[in-house]
Amino acid sequence: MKLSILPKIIIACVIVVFILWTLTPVLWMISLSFKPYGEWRTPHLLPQKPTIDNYRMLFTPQALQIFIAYTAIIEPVTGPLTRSLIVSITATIIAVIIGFFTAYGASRYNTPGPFVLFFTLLTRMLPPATFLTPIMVYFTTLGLFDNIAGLILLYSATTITYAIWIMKGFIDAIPVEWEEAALMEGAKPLEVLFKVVLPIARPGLVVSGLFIFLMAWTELLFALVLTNVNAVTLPVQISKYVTAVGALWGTQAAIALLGSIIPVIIGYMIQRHLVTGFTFGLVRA
Amino acid sequence: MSRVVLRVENIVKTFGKTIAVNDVSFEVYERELFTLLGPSGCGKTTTLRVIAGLERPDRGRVYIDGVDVTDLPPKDRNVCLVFQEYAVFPHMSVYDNIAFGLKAKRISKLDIDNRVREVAELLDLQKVLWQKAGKISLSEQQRTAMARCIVIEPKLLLLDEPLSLVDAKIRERMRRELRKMQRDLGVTMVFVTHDQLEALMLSDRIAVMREGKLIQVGRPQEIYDNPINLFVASFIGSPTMNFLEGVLRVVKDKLILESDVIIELMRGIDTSLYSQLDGKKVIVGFRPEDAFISPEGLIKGVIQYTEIAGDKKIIHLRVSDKCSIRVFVDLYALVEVGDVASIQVNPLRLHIFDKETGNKLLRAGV
Amino acid sequence: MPERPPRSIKILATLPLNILLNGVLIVPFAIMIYLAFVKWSPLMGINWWEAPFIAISNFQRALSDSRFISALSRTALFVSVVVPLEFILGLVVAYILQSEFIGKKYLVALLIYPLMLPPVVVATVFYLFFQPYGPVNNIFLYYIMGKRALDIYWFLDPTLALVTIIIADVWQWTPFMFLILYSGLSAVPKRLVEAAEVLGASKWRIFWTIRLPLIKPLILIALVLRSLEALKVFDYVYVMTGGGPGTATESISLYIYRLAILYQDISYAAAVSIIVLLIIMIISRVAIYFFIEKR
Amino acid sequence: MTFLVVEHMCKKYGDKIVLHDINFEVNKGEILAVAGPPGAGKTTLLKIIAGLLTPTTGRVLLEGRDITNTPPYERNFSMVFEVPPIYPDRTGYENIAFPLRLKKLPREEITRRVHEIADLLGIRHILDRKPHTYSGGEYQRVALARALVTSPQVLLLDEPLKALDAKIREEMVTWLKNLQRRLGVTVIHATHDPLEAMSIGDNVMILLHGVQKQLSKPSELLNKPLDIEIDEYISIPALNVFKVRVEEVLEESAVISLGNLKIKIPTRISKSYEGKEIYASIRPIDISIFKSEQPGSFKGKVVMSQYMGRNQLVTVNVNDISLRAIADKTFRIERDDSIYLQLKPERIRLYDLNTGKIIT
Repeated sequence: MKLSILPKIIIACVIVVFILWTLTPVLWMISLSFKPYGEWRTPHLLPQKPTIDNYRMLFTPQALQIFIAYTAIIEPVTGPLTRSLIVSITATIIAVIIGFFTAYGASRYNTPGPFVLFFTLLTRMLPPATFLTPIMVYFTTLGLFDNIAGLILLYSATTITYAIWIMKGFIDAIPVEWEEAALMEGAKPLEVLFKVVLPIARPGLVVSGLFIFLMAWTELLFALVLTNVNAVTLPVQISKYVTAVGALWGTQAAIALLGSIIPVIIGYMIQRHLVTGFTFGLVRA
Repeated sequence: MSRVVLRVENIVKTFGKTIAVNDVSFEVYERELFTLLGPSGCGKTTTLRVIAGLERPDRGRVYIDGVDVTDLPPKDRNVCLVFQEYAVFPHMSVYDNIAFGLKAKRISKLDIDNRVREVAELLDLQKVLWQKAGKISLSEQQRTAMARCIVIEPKLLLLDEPLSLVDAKIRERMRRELRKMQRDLGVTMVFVTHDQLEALMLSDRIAVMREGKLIQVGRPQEIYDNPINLFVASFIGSPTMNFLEGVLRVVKDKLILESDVIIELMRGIDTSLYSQLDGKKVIVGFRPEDAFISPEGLIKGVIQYTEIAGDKKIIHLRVSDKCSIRVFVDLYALVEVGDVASIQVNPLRLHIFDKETGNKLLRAGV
Repeated sequence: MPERPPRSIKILATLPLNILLNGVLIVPFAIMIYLAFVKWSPLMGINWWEAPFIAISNFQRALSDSRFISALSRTALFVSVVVPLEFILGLVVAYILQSEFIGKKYLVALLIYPLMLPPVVVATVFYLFFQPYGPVNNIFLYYIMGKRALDIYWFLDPTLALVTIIIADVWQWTPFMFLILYSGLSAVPKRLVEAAEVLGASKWRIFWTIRLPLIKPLILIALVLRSLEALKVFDYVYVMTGGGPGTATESISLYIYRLAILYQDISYAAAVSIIVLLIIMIISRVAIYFFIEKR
Repeated sequence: MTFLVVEHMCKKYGDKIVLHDINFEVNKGEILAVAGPPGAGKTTLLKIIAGLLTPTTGRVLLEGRDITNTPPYERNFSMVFEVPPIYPDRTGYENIAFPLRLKKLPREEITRRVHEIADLLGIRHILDRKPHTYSGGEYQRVALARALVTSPQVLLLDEPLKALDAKIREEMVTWLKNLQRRLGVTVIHATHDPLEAMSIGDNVMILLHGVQKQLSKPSELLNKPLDIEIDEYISIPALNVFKVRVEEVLEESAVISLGNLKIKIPTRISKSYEGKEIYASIRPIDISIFKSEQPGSFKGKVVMSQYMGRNQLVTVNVNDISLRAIADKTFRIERDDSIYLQLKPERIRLYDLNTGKIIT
């Protein structure tokens, strides 16, 4: 066996191992979500008698009573699902709009000043837990506790960092000469912003928007703190199922799967820009 | 001529549908500076990359020192390539850049040090030896890239438009230094450029390429004085050769060109030589320096404007609606726009090309 | 562009951001500092702005609170294990995927999907994975250890519980490291690699002397950001082990969550938060200066 | 009254002076070429005239009106940058029509003007194609079309030909000059290539490290560069410069010596220079080469000769001073040949040793 084949084999093995390591957990969860109660503890991978009971149970929680003592999760999953959608979409729109203007100012004139920009980075770098206590007190005082408006405000403020830095990357990529040419051709500064920069930076808006949606959709800690019954979002509902006492394996797998379909789709839509997003535009893929 | 260092045989390379290199063959002799010249996208860089082994040709062979290297990876071909940009490793010092090739060959530390200092001396890089290569000037970067190649004493040094990004003034000095260094070291070089003046100044031989094909190979003087077709004639020489289009007529001992106006080209010609061209659709060409203002000039025209070309002044003459020609005058000559001037063309330097094929029909006096 | 921004642009670029940030984040920040120096809990029946002033006793209590100290040190241990592990794994896979082969694009896409999953979903998956009759015991270990595999209770043994958290984090965030290193390595100008090839350097040597040094700044950014992210660990701990057994896997985030929500000890939670905030700010400031600004 | 005037313009970034005391005038329909190496301040100067930057001191007057602080969108100037503003995702037509759309002109007028300018610039055939399919020359012409379609009062060109192949660049110079003749628009053309500047400009301003060294007609610039820095900058192939001693100053001429060689120069210089060291400069074209001895010629040894098509650049060593001369292309010359150089005395220029100013 020629020596040069050996490294190729090693590489192939490492890749196969890594693929297995990445795929098995989620594949197993998918198969579990289609297994009836009897098969939850059996060792075989694929369900013998596949069923969609687990999913049906999510939408009719009364059926759950026979399994669990604690019934805090009475609500059908459609509630948290729609609330999560509303919160994420609205927060994204607010953050992207404000983020676009701030990014343009930062990119061309570094208007908001280095401290403000560093503060926005800081809000993203520090553990959210350290902000948890005052946010809870402050939002309760304002009457925003257990109210999705509170979550919307909070999420747009905490994710605006992504909007600013990702958009700044896209706007920096636009040569300044293009704006200067428009300025000389009679466009006033605001017209330059909306007629030249906005159309060219539109992909940036889409990418930062989708990225912010991803962040808002997957957030758990603040959602737990700020919601009780009326504003429960999907991640909170998932955590309720999983921490509920009782054998709920199948339904737990089902709701977890439900919660990950949308983010995975969005993730693949902006796959090329994930690096830019996660590193606040410091690293441009 | 001495030993053949590089032989390229019928190289063909395609990228998808476009044929980048179309059946190119040539030889390069030892200690020669051989230039691949042509407009952007004519396949000259692809040919260079095939020689370096960075591109695999679809067909054809590459021989270095008689050895068929077509299937060998770049490092086993004992060649070296200087790129147009990103030529140096920016994060390493100039010293480490130059020593990079030697370290890969496991040569003793002391030996590396001597050879690096010696080449750095030659290319006047001692001052910047310990600076980061990314921080030094563009011309120093190009010299570092060259030093890096020379130090491993390759059989063949390949350069891909190394001077085109350098500023006009420095580029002129670097051309002289490159030629002098090549002569002193006796390194065989294949040089790629789109600048015809650069090719004329640097090369022992030039290969003019266009759309992947090799049009003409020859010494600079030969290519300049005897272009085989319209493309080579117009591409070589600055300012471009004058072209007058029309039908050729031989009247008694005069050679006439019937364009939108009658232009008398030559008198006292040997009719036998030109008779078979009579009535042919042609393009007549002559270089601006091969014509001069003189009272008994045959071609009359009005000066439209003048241009400065380094050592000479160029006057633009409008002969007719379709024909205008450029002629050289002394740098300090006092010529004004609007003057009428008559031009005498040196009969020995009049080129005649076939209008359809563009190929050379005849060069007067040959 | 004109040096000074036109007035309309200046307003648009600063006003909305300030309103949002001040309104939602900076005011609460001030409240937190106030709360840390008073004694208040909702259970006391008075409003938080009427709470009695107790100076720094909250901070003194925190510094002597063993549960707080062990939560902090445990989180630090977690970060110091997880981040290097993810870096090495990410680097190995990034290096391997440098060589071109068909389907590479799809493989990269496949390997990075964990990044997109909500952490609570990943926590659920591994919660189910490490159940006594779950696949880890029932299939993988059963294959190795036979019957005795079923007696391993992952969530009841302090070290094993921490191992499950580490595995979950490594599973989700190794692709983050891989993605950064992979895009960094492939962004190295092709010309530089070709120049090194022509000079006779082997693939391995090119990686060590050209590719890796050129992405050094990138690696530093990735390590700093990943460490800060790992410090936040909450979802895995809250869902998988609930900080258990006992408080063996309680991260600092979970501890603060419990103080504020479970024990409703708001002012003490605020003090603890401020201490954690200061520690991390100092460390991240030093790390950013030392790693990123030095670039 | 002159069309465009710039008075005492200075520009400072922090304490770094980028432009100091720039003064010039441009008549309507003229081309002013601004030549200077990269970093000399050309782009800053153009941007100040365009209104994109405000000068630290000084004024810009258009037909007598002070427009220093008028915003760019009220000046109706146009500028083509080194990075031409062509939106990659829009067709040629869209790119050229963009400024007219900004002015909210009626549809048919936009189409008429775009087609008119496209025909003038010979790019009608590429109007509906996307920019990535354009060649270098076409790219520049679309950028020019966009700048000209608003019929600007002044057209500012910042190194428009820098990115082009040498051959296309040469043709574009002639083409640009032709176009300007037909349109009569006032142009300020910045370039780092002195030959391009002298070919295209009716007047040429030499800008070296932010200082306006000279502003004159190309022919005058060639005959009488004001200091040695300008002389070196504008002459390609490179100028011969050497230190000489002034032996004797006569009525109508002076005698300078270079080592043991003596040359009489027909120029009037002040007596004070007698016996002093000064710089002398001569262009390679003004040195003729002969195989045999000539009156007043020096003996030299050929170091290298570079063939340039229409002539040859020969480097010659004349007792340890290396000189560059131009020989005719038919002149057979080999390395180490001994030849005779004859310098045209009237073409030698003298410069003061420390100020570098020309001595006349």
